[in-house]
Amino acid sequence: MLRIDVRLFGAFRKYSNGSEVTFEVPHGTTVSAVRKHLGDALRRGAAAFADQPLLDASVLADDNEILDDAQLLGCGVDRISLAILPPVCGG
Amino acid sequence: MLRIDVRLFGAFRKYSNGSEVTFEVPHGTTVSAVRKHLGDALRRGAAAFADQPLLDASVLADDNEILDDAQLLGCGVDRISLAILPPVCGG
Amino acid sequence: MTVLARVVSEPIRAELVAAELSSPQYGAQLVFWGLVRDENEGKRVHAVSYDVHPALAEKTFREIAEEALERYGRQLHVVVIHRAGRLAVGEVSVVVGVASGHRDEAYQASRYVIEQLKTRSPIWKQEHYADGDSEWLLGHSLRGEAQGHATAASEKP
Amino acid sequence: MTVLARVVSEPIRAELVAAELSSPQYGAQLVFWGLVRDENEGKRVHAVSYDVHPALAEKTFREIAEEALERYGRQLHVVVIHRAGRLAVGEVSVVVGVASGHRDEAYQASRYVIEQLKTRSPIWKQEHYADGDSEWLLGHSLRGEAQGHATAASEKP
Repeated sequence: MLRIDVRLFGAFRKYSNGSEVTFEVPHGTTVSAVRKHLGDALRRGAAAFADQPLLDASVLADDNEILDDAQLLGCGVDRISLAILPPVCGG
Repeated sequence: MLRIDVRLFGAFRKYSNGSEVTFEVPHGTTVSAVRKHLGDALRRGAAAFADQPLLDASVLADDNEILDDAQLLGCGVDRISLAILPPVCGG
Repeated sequence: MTVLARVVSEPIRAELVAAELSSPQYGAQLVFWGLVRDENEGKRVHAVSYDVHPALAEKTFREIAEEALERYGRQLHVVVIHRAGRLAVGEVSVVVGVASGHRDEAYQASRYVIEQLKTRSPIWKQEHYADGDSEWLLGHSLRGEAQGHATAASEKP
Repeated sequence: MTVLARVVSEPIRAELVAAELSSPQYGAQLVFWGLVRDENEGKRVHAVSYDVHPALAEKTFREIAEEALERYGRQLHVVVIHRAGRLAVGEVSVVVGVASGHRDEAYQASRYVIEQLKTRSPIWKQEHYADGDSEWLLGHSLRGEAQGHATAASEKP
Protein backbone atom coordinates (compact mmCIF):
# COMPACT_ATOMS: atom_id res chain seq x y z
CA MET A 1 0.00 0.00 0.00
CA LEU A 2 1.03 3.63 -0.64
CA ARG A 3 0.83 6.00 2.29
CA ILE A 4 -0.25 9.53 1.30
CA ASP A 5 0.10 12.63 3.43
CA VAL A 6 -2.05 15.45 2.13
CA ARG A 7 -1.31 18.95 3.40
CA LEU A 8 -4.42 21.04 3.90
CA PHE A 9 -4.72 24.66 2.70
CA GLY A 10 -7.31 27.40 2.90
CA ALA A 11 -10.84 26.28 3.76
CA PHE A 12 -9.57 22.68 4.22
CA ARG A 13 -7.84 23.83 7.39
CA LYS A 14 -11.23 23.70 9.09
CA TYR A 15 -11.02 19.91 8.84
CA SER A 16 -8.92 17.07 10.31
CA ASN A 17 -6.16 18.57 12.49
CA GLY A 18 -6.03 21.72 10.36
CA SER A 19 -2.69 20.74 8.92
CA GLU A 20 -2.78 17.40 7.10
CA VAL A 21 -4.54 14.11 6.67
CA THR A 22 -2.94 10.72 6.03
CA PHE A 23 -4.40 7.60 4.41
CA GLU A 24 -3.36 4.58 2.35
CA VAL A 25 -4.21 3.59 -1.20
CA PRO A 26 -3.04 0.78 -3.50
CA HIS A 27 0.08 1.56 -5.58
CA GLY A 28 -0.74 2.97 -9.00
CA THR A 29 -3.92 4.72 -7.91
CA THR A 30 -4.95 7.67 -10.08
CA VAL A 31 -5.00 11.22 -8.77
CA SER A 32 -8.74 11.26 -9.33
CA ALA A 33 -9.18 8.16 -7.10
CA VAL A 34 -6.90 9.70 -4.47
CA ARG A 35 -9.24 12.67 -4.36
CA LYS A 36 -12.09 10.27 -3.43
CA HIS A 37 -9.94 8.61 -0.75
CA LEU A 38 -9.12 12.06 0.59
CA GLY A 39 -12.83 12.85 0.90
CA ASP A 40 -13.39 9.61 2.81
CA ALA A 41 -10.43 10.30 5.11
CA LEU A 42 -11.65 13.84 5.79
CA ARG A 43 -15.16 12.60 6.57
CA ARG A 44 -13.63 10.22 9.16
CA GLY A 45 -11.70 13.14 10.75
CA ALA A 46 -12.10 14.81 14.12
CA ALA A 47 -13.67 17.88 12.54
CA ALA A 48 -15.78 15.99 10.01
CA PHE A 49 -15.77 17.18 6.41
CA ALA A 50 -19.09 17.89 4.69
CA ASP A 51 -18.12 20.08 1.73
CA GLN A 52 -17.92 17.85 -1.34
CA PRO A 53 -18.31 20.86 -3.76
CA LEU A 54 -15.13 22.35 -2.27
CA LEU A 55 -13.27 19.09 -2.87
CA ASP A 56 -14.66 18.89 -6.42
CA ALA A 57 -13.33 22.39 -7.15
CA SER A 58 -9.89 21.58 -5.70
CA VAL A 59 -6.75 20.07 -7.18
CA LEU A 60 -4.00 17.86 -5.81
CA ALA A 61 -0.40 18.97 -6.19
CA ASP A 62 3.06 17.83 -5.25
CA ASP A 63 5.74 20.38 -4.35
CA ASN A 64 6.41 21.03 -8.00
CA GLU A 65 3.12 21.11 -9.87
CA ILE A 66 -0.60 20.54 -9.99
CA LEU A 67 -1.32 16.88 -10.79
CA ASP A 68 -3.48 15.74 -13.66
CA ASP A 69 -6.51 13.60 -12.67
CA ALA A 70 -5.40 10.69 -14.86
CA GLN A 71 -1.85 10.53 -13.45
CA LEU A 72 -0.84 7.36 -11.55
CA LEU A 73 0.79 7.78 -8.16
CA GLY A 74 3.36 5.94 -6.07
CA CYS A 75 5.65 4.24 -8.55
CA GLY A 76 8.68 2.94 -6.61
CA VAL A 77 7.90 4.66 -3.32
CA ASP A 78 5.88 3.76 -0.23
CA ARG A 79 4.98 7.22 0.91
CA ILE A 80 4.28 10.50 -0.87
CA SER A 81 3.42 13.98 0.23
CA LEU A 82 0.74 15.96 -1.61
CA ALA A 83 -1.28 19.10 -1.05
CA ILE A 84 -4.96 19.77 -1.63
CA LEU A 85 -5.44 23.20 -3.17
CA PRO A 86 -8.94 24.69 -2.95
CA PRO A 87 -9.93 27.61 -5.22
CA VAL A 88 -7.35 30.37 -4.78
CA CYS A 89 -7.65 34.07 -4.01
CA GLY A 90 -4.24 35.62 -3.51
CA GLY A 91 -3.34 39.25 -4.01
CA MET B 1 1.63 101.54 -24.83
CA LEU B 2 1.49 98.20 -23.04
CA ARG B 3 4.76 96.82 -21.71
CA ILE B 4 5.01 93.02 -21.94
CA ASP B 5 7.53 90.85 -20.12
CA VAL B 6 7.71 87.39 -21.64
CA ARG B 7 9.40 84.67 -19.57
CA LEU B 8 11.39 82.24 -21.69
CA PHE B 9 11.20 78.46 -21.23
CA GLY B 10 12.84 75.42 -22.75
CA ALA B 11 14.60 76.00 -26.07
CA PHE B 12 13.82 79.76 -25.84
CA ARG B 13 16.36 79.99 -23.03
CA LYS B 14 19.05 79.92 -25.72
CA TYR B 15 17.91 83.42 -26.70
CA SER B 16 17.92 86.94 -25.20
CA ASN B 17 19.28 86.78 -21.64
CA GLY B 18 17.97 83.21 -21.17
CA SER B 19 15.30 84.39 -18.81
CA GLU B 20 12.93 86.92 -20.35
CA VAL B 21 12.40 89.49 -23.06
CA THR B 22 10.53 92.80 -22.77
CA PHE B 23 8.85 94.91 -25.46
CA GLU B 24 5.94 97.31 -25.95
CA VAL B 25 2.79 96.99 -28.00
CA PRO B 26 -0.34 99.15 -28.36
CA HIS B 27 -3.12 98.44 -25.84
CA GLY B 28 -5.66 95.94 -27.11
CA THR B 29 -3.17 93.99 -29.24
CA THR B 30 -4.15 90.36 -29.93
CA VAL B 31 -2.16 87.43 -28.58
CA SER B 32 -1.39 86.45 -32.14
CA ALA B 33 0.12 89.91 -32.82
CA VAL B 34 2.08 89.75 -29.56
CA ARG B 35 3.64 86.53 -30.81
CA LYS B 36 4.95 88.45 -33.87
CA HIS B 37 6.28 91.26 -31.66
CA LEU B 38 8.00 88.62 -29.53
CA GLY B 39 9.71 87.22 -32.61
CA ASP B 40 10.95 90.70 -33.53
CA ALA B 41 12.17 91.35 -29.98
CA LEU B 42 14.00 88.04 -29.91
CA ARG B 43 15.64 88.69 -33.26
CA ARG B 44 16.95 91.99 -31.83
CA GLY B 45 18.40 90.12 -28.81
CA ALA B 46 21.98 89.53 -27.75
CA ALA B 47 21.77 85.88 -28.72
CA ALA B 48 19.76 86.42 -31.89
CA PHE B 49 16.74 84.23 -32.52
CA ALA B 50 16.44 82.38 -35.81
CA ASP B 51 13.92 79.65 -35.11
CA GLN B 52 10.56 80.84 -36.43
CA PRO B 53 9.14 77.25 -36.57
CA LEU B 54 9.74 76.96 -32.82
CA LEU B 55 7.83 80.19 -32.23
CA ASP B 56 5.02 79.02 -34.53
CA ALA B 57 4.67 75.82 -32.49
CA SER B 58 4.63 77.70 -29.17
CA VAL B 59 1.85 79.33 -27.15
CA LEU B 60 1.65 82.35 -24.90
CA ALA B 61 0.31 81.95 -21.39
CA ASP B 62 -0.29 84.01 -18.30
CA ASP B 63 0.18 82.46 -14.84
CA ASN B 64 -3.25 80.90 -15.04
CA GLU B 65 -3.79 79.58 -18.54
CA ILE B 66 -2.76 79.30 -22.15
CA LEU B 67 -4.03 82.31 -24.10
CA ASP B 68 -6.15 82.07 -27.21
CA ASP B 69 -4.67 83.73 -30.33
CA ALA B 70 -7.70 86.00 -30.75
CA GLN B 71 -7.66 87.30 -27.17
CA LEU B 72 -6.99 91.03 -26.63
CA LEU B 73 -4.35 92.01 -24.10
CA GLY B 74 -3.74 94.88 -21.72
CA CYS B 75 -7.17 96.23 -20.81
CA GLY B 76 -6.74 98.64 -17.92
CA VAL B 77 -3.09 97.85 -17.19
CA ASP B 78 0.24 99.19 -18.44
CA ARG B 79 2.36 96.11 -17.94
CA ILE B 80 1.70 92.38 -18.09
CA SER B 81 3.76 89.30 -17.57
CA LEU B 82 3.43 86.37 -19.95
CA ALA B 83 5.35 83.20 -20.73
CA ILE B 84 6.24 81.64 -24.08
CA LEU B 85 5.75 77.87 -23.93
CA PRO B 86 7.49 75.85 -26.64
CA PRO B 87 6.40 72.24 -27.33
CA VAL B 88 6.51 70.33 -24.03
CA CYS B 89 8.11 67.06 -23.00
CA GLY B 90 7.73 66.44 -19.29
CA GLY B 91 7.79 63.09 -17.54
CA MET C 1 15.76 39.95 -17.94
CA THR C 2 15.52 39.18 -14.27
CA VAL C 3 12.77 37.94 -12.03
CA LEU C 4 12.53 38.00 -8.24
CA ALA C 5 9.71 35.85 -6.82
CA ARG C 6 9.22 35.56 -3.08
CA VAL C 7 6.79 34.53 -0.39
CA VAL C 8 7.65 36.29 2.88
CA SER C 9 6.29 36.25 6.41
CA GLU C 10 7.74 39.63 7.42
CA PRO C 11 6.43 43.05 6.27
CA ILE C 12 7.44 43.97 2.73
CA ARG C 13 9.81 46.95 2.73
CA ALA C 14 9.44 49.59 0.03
CA GLU C 15 13.20 50.31 0.00
CA LEU C 16 13.91 46.67 -0.86
CA VAL C 17 11.53 46.81 -3.83
CA ALA C 18 13.00 50.14 -5.01
CA ALA C 19 16.57 48.86 -4.71
CA GLU C 20 15.68 45.69 -6.58
CA LEU C 21 14.11 47.65 -9.47
CA SER C 22 16.63 50.43 -9.93
CA SER C 23 19.14 50.42 -12.74
CA PRO C 24 20.43 53.24 -15.01
CA GLN C 25 18.94 51.62 -18.11
CA TYR C 26 15.36 51.70 -16.82
CA GLY C 27 13.35 54.86 -17.43
CA ALA C 28 10.15 53.55 -15.86
CA GLN C 29 9.24 51.70 -12.70
CA LEU C 30 5.66 50.72 -11.99
CA VAL C 31 4.90 49.30 -8.56
CA PHE C 32 1.54 47.82 -7.61
CA TRP C 33 0.85 47.49 -3.88
CA GLY C 34 -2.06 45.39 -2.66
CA LEU C 35 -3.17 46.31 0.86
CA VAL C 36 -5.57 44.91 3.42
CA ARG C 37 -8.77 47.00 3.35
CA ASP C 38 -10.99 47.68 6.35
CA GLU C 39 -14.12 46.54 4.54
CA ASN C 40 -15.22 43.79 2.16
CA GLU C 41 -18.73 43.29 0.81
CA GLY C 42 -20.22 45.39 3.58
CA LYS C 43 -18.36 43.66 6.44
CA ARG C 44 -15.86 45.45 8.69
CA VAL C 45 -12.53 43.65 8.36
CA HIS C 46 -10.03 43.65 11.27
CA ALA C 47 -7.31 41.46 9.76
CA VAL C 48 -6.61 38.97 6.98
CA SER C 49 -4.71 35.68 7.13
CA TYR C 50 -2.97 34.54 3.98
CA ASP C 51 -2.38 30.81 3.71
CA VAL C 52 0.29 30.07 1.10
CA HIS C 53 1.92 26.98 -0.43
CA PRO C 54 5.33 28.68 -0.60
CA ALA C 55 7.20 26.40 -3.04
CA LEU C 56 4.34 26.24 -5.54
CA ALA C 57 3.51 29.92 -5.13
CA GLU C 58 7.07 31.07 -5.87
CA LYS C 59 7.19 28.71 -8.85
CA THR C 60 3.89 30.14 -10.11
CA PHE C 61 5.17 33.74 -9.67
CA ARG C 62 8.27 32.90 -11.70
CA GLU C 63 6.19 31.28 -14.45
CA ILE C 64 3.87 34.28 -14.64
CA ALA C 65 6.80 36.73 -14.68
CA GLU C 66 8.48 34.73 -17.44
CA GLU C 67 5.26 34.85 -19.46
CA ALA C 68 5.20 38.64 -18.99
CA LEU C 69 8.79 38.89 -20.28
CA GLU C 70 7.85 36.71 -23.23
CA ARG C 71 4.89 38.94 -24.07
CA TYR C 72 6.12 42.44 -23.25
CA GLY C 73 9.89 42.34 -23.58
CA ARG C 74 12.75 40.22 -22.33
CA GLN C 75 14.63 43.27 -21.00
CA LEU C 76 11.96 43.80 -18.31
CA HIS C 77 12.76 43.35 -14.66
CA VAL C 78 9.93 41.88 -12.58
CA VAL C 79 9.61 41.60 -8.80
CA VAL C 80 6.75 39.66 -7.20
CA ILE C 81 6.50 39.42 -3.41
CA HIS C 82 3.52 38.06 -1.45
CA ARG C 83 3.03 38.04 2.31
CA ALA C 84 1.98 34.93 4.25
CA GLY C 85 0.38 34.88 7.71
CA ARG C 86 -1.87 37.30 9.54
CA LEU C 87 -1.95 40.95 8.36
CA ALA C 88 -3.60 43.97 9.94
CA VAL C 89 -5.63 46.50 7.94
CA GLY C 90 -3.30 48.70 5.88
CA GLU C 91 -0.51 46.13 5.64
CA VAL C 92 0.86 45.20 2.23
CA SER C 93 -0.19 41.76 1.02
CA VAL C 94 1.40 41.79 -2.41
CA VAL C 95 3.84 43.82 -4.48
CA VAL C 96 4.30 43.59 -8.23
CA GLY C 97 7.15 45.78 -9.46
CA VAL C 98 8.18 46.16 -13.08
CA ALA C 99 11.14 48.16 -14.35
CA SER C 100 11.55 48.82 -18.04
CA GLY C 101 13.03 51.16 -20.59
CA HIS C 102 9.67 52.69 -21.41
CA ARG C 103 6.34 52.92 -19.65
CA ASP C 104 4.03 51.11 -22.04
CA GLU C 105 5.47 47.66 -21.43
CA ALA C 106 5.70 48.37 -17.69
CA TYR C 107 1.92 48.98 -17.48
CA GLN C 108 1.09 45.95 -19.59
CA ALA C 109 3.43 43.58 -17.79
CA SER C 110 2.36 44.80 -14.35
CA ARG C 111 -1.31 44.27 -15.09
CA TYR C 112 -0.65 40.85 -16.60
CA VAL C 113 1.29 39.67 -13.57
CA ILE C 114 -1.22 40.82 -10.95
CA GLU C 115 -4.23 39.40 -12.83
CA GLN C 116 -2.56 36.04 -13.38
CA LEU C 117 -1.22 35.95 -9.82
CA LYS C 118 -4.72 36.33 -8.42
CA THR C 119 -6.19 33.44 -10.38
CA ARG C 120 -3.29 30.99 -10.46
CA SER C 121 -1.21 31.28 -7.27
CA PRO C 122 -1.79 28.76 -4.46
CA ILE C 123 -2.77 31.41 -1.92
CA TRP C 124 -5.90 31.58 0.23
CA LYS C 125 -7.40 34.45 2.16
CA GLN C 126 -9.25 34.27 5.46
CA GLU C 127 -10.92 37.48 6.62
CA HIS C 128 -11.29 38.24 10.32
CA TYR C 129 -14.26 40.49 11.01
CA ALA C 130 -14.97 43.11 13.65
CA ASP C 131 -17.73 40.84 15.05
CA GLY C 132 -15.19 38.08 15.84
CA ASP C 133 -16.20 35.86 12.93
CA SER C 134 -13.73 34.55 10.33
CA GLU C 135 -14.26 33.34 6.79
CA TRP C 136 -12.20 31.75 4.01
CA LEU C 137 -13.01 33.63 0.82
CA LEU C 138 -14.22 31.86 -2.27
CA GLY C 139 -11.73 31.85 -5.12
CA HIS C 140 -10.73 30.61 -8.54
CA SER C 141 -10.56 26.85 -9.02
CA LEU C 142 -7.20 25.54 -10.24
CA ARG C 143 -8.86 22.66 -12.10
CA GLY C 144 -7.68 22.93 -15.68
CA GLU C 145 -4.37 24.44 -14.47
CA ALA C 146 -2.56 21.05 -14.45
CA GLN C 147 0.88 21.33 -16.15
CA GLY C 148 1.22 24.78 -14.66
CA HIS C 149 0.62 27.65 -17.03
CA ALA C 150 -1.00 25.67 -19.86
CA THR C 151 -4.25 27.66 -19.76
CA ALA C 152 -2.76 31.12 -19.58
CA ALA C 153 0.08 30.52 -22.01
CA SER C 154 -2.26 29.40 -24.81
CA GLU C 155 -4.35 32.58 -24.61
CA LYS C 156 -2.40 35.23 -26.52
CA PRO C 157 -2.69 38.96 -25.68
CA MET D 1 -11.40 62.37 -3.66
CA THR D 2 -8.10 64.11 -3.14
CA VAL D 3 -5.38 65.36 -5.42
CA LEU D 4 -1.83 66.39 -4.58
CA ALA D 5 -0.03 68.22 -7.40
CA ARG D 6 3.51 69.50 -6.90
CA VAL D 7 6.58 70.74 -8.67
CA VAL D 8 9.63 70.27 -6.47
CA SER D 9 13.31 71.09 -6.73
CA GLU D 10 14.46 68.55 -4.13
CA PRO D 11 14.62 64.74 -4.67
CA ILE D 12 11.22 63.03 -4.44
CA ARG D 13 11.08 60.76 -1.40
CA ALA D 14 9.29 57.41 -1.69
CA GLU D 15 8.12 57.52 1.95
CA LEU D 16 6.30 60.81 1.28
CA VAL D 17 4.45 59.30 -1.66
CA ALA D 18 3.57 56.15 0.32
CA ALA D 19 2.33 58.18 3.30
CA GLU D 20 0.25 60.40 1.05
CA LEU D 21 -1.43 57.40 -0.61
CA SER D 22 -2.11 55.20 2.39
CA SER D 23 -5.56 54.93 3.90
CA PRO D 24 -7.49 51.93 5.31
CA GLN D 25 -10.16 52.16 2.62
CA TYR D 26 -7.73 51.72 -0.27
CA GLY D 27 -6.92 48.17 -1.36
CA ALA D 28 -4.66 49.17 -4.23
CA GLN D 29 -1.83 51.63 -4.76
CA LEU D 30 -0.15 51.99 -8.12
CA VAL D 31 2.94 54.15 -8.29
CA PHE D 32 4.65 55.11 -11.53
CA TRP D 33 8.23 56.39 -11.23
CA GLY D 34 9.87 58.08 -14.19
CA LEU D 35 13.67 58.04 -13.96
CA VAL D 36 16.53 59.62 -15.86
CA ARG D 37 18.02 56.99 -18.18
CA ASP D 38 21.66 56.79 -19.17
CA GLU D 39 20.83 56.66 -22.86
CA ASN D 40 18.44 58.26 -25.35
CA GLU D 41 18.32 57.55 -29.07
CA GLY D 42 21.80 56.14 -29.07
CA LYS D 43 23.42 58.98 -27.10
CA ARG D 44 25.00 58.55 -23.65
CA VAL D 45 23.16 60.82 -21.23
CA HIS D 46 24.94 62.22 -18.16
CA ALA D 47 22.16 64.37 -16.71
CA VAL D 48 18.86 66.01 -17.59
CA SER D 49 17.64 69.53 -16.77
CA TYR D 50 13.90 70.02 -16.39
CA ASP D 51 12.67 73.54 -17.01
CA VAL D 52 9.18 73.99 -15.51
CA HIS D 53 6.56 76.74 -15.34
CA PRO D 54 5.59 75.83 -11.77
CA ALA D 55 2.22 77.60 -11.40
CA LEU D 56 0.88 76.41 -14.74
CA ALA D 57 2.35 72.94 -14.31
CA GLU D 58 0.69 72.39 -10.93
CA LYS D 59 -2.59 73.69 -12.34
CA THR D 60 -2.28 71.30 -15.29
CA PHE D 61 -1.53 68.35 -12.95
CA ARG D 62 -4.65 69.18 -10.92
CA GLU D 63 -6.79 69.43 -14.05
CA ILE D 64 -5.51 66.10 -15.34
CA ALA D 65 -6.02 64.42 -11.95
CA GLU D 66 -9.57 65.82 -11.76
CA GLU D 67 -10.27 64.41 -15.22
CA ALA D 68 -8.99 61.02 -14.03
CA LEU D 69 -11.36 61.16 -11.03
CA GLU D 70 -14.23 62.09 -13.35
CA ARG D 71 -13.47 59.16 -15.63
CA TYR D 72 -12.39 56.42 -13.24
CA GLY D 73 -14.01 57.19 -9.90
CA ARG D 74 -14.32 60.16 -7.59
CA GLN D 75 -13.10 58.12 -4.60
CA LEU D 76 -9.61 57.86 -6.15
CA HIS D 77 -6.63 59.55 -4.56
CA VAL D 78 -4.07 60.92 -7.00
CA VAL D 79 -0.57 62.25 -6.34
CA VAL D 80 1.47 63.92 -9.08
CA ILE D 81 4.95 65.24 -8.34
CA HIS D 82 7.49 66.45 -10.91
CA ARG D 83 11.09 67.49 -10.35
CA ALA D 84 12.54 70.75 -11.66
CA GLY D 85 16.23 71.48 -12.17
CA ARG D 86 19.21 69.30 -13.03
CA LEU D 87 18.93 65.55 -12.35
CA ALA D 88 21.60 62.87 -12.54
CA VAL D 89 21.03 59.49 -14.21
CA GLY D 90 18.83 57.30 -11.98
CA GLU D 91 17.09 60.22 -10.26
CA VAL D 92 13.30 60.34 -10.22
CA SER D 93 11.83 62.98 -12.54
CA VAL D 94 8.14 62.25 -12.02
CA VAL D 95 5.86 60.25 -9.75
CA VAL D 96 2.23 59.44 -10.44
CA GLY D 97 0.59 57.65 -7.53
CA VAL D 98 -3.00 56.43 -7.48
CA ALA D 99 -4.76 54.83 -4.51
CA SER D 100 -8.15 53.20 -4.96
CA GLY D 101 -10.47 50.58 -3.60
CA HIS D 102 -9.74 48.21 -6.44
CA ARG D 103 -6.95 47.79 -8.92
CA ASP D 104 -8.71 48.28 -12.24
CA GLU D 105 -9.38 51.98 -11.78
CA ALA D 106 -5.88 52.46 -10.35
CA TYR D 107 -4.27 51.15 -13.56
CA GLN D 108 -6.56 53.16 -15.79
CA ALA D 109 -6.24 56.41 -13.85
CA SER D 110 -2.45 56.06 -13.53
CA ARG D 111 -1.99 55.57 -17.23
CA TYR D 112 -4.34 58.44 -18.07
CA VAL D 113 -2.47 60.84 -15.81
CA ILE D 114 1.04 60.04 -17.06
CA GLU D 115 0.04 60.15 -20.74
CA GLN D 116 -1.76 63.48 -20.36
CA LEU D 117 1.02 64.90 -18.21
CA LYS D 118 3.60 64.22 -20.88
CA THR D 119 1.67 66.02 -23.62
CA ARG D 120 0.06 68.90 -21.70
CA SER D 121 2.34 70.01 -18.84
CA PRO D 122 4.54 73.09 -19.33
CA ILE D 123 7.78 71.18 -18.75
CA TRP D 124 10.86 71.01 -20.97
CA LYS D 125 13.75 68.62 -20.97
CA GLN D 126 17.36 69.36 -21.79
CA GLU D 127 19.67 66.40 -22.07
CA HIS D 128 23.35 66.70 -21.15
CA TYR D 129 25.49 64.20 -23.02
CA ALA D 130 28.70 62.40 -22.18
CA ASP D 131 30.46 64.33 -24.99
CA GLY D 132 29.70 67.67 -23.26
CA ASP D 133 26.92 68.65 -25.65
CA SER D 134 23.41 69.63 -24.47
CA GLU D 135 20.09 69.60 -26.29
CA TRP D 136 16.50 70.69 -25.64
CA LEU D 137 14.28 67.81 -26.70
CA LEU D 138 11.48 68.26 -29.19
CA GLY D 139 8.02 67.92 -27.68
CA HIS D 140 4.28 68.27 -28.09
CA SER D 141 2.98 71.67 -29.15
CA LEU D 142 0.42 73.21 -26.81
CA ARG D 143 -1.34 74.99 -29.68
CA GLY D 144 -4.96 73.91 -29.49
CA GLU D 145 -4.68 73.55 -25.70
CA ALA D 146 -6.04 77.08 -25.04
CA GLN D 147 -8.69 76.99 -22.30
CA GLY D 148 -6.65 74.35 -20.58
CA HIS D 149 -7.98 70.81 -20.89
CA ALA D 150 -10.39 71.42 -23.78
CA THR D 151 -8.74 68.95 -26.15
CA ALA D 152 -8.31 66.07 -23.75
CA ALA D 153 -11.64 66.45 -21.99
CA SER D 154 -13.65 66.22 -25.20
CA GLU D 155 -12.06 62.90 -26.17
CA LYS D 156 -13.89 60.27 -24.12
CA PRO D 157 -12.25 56.97 -23.06
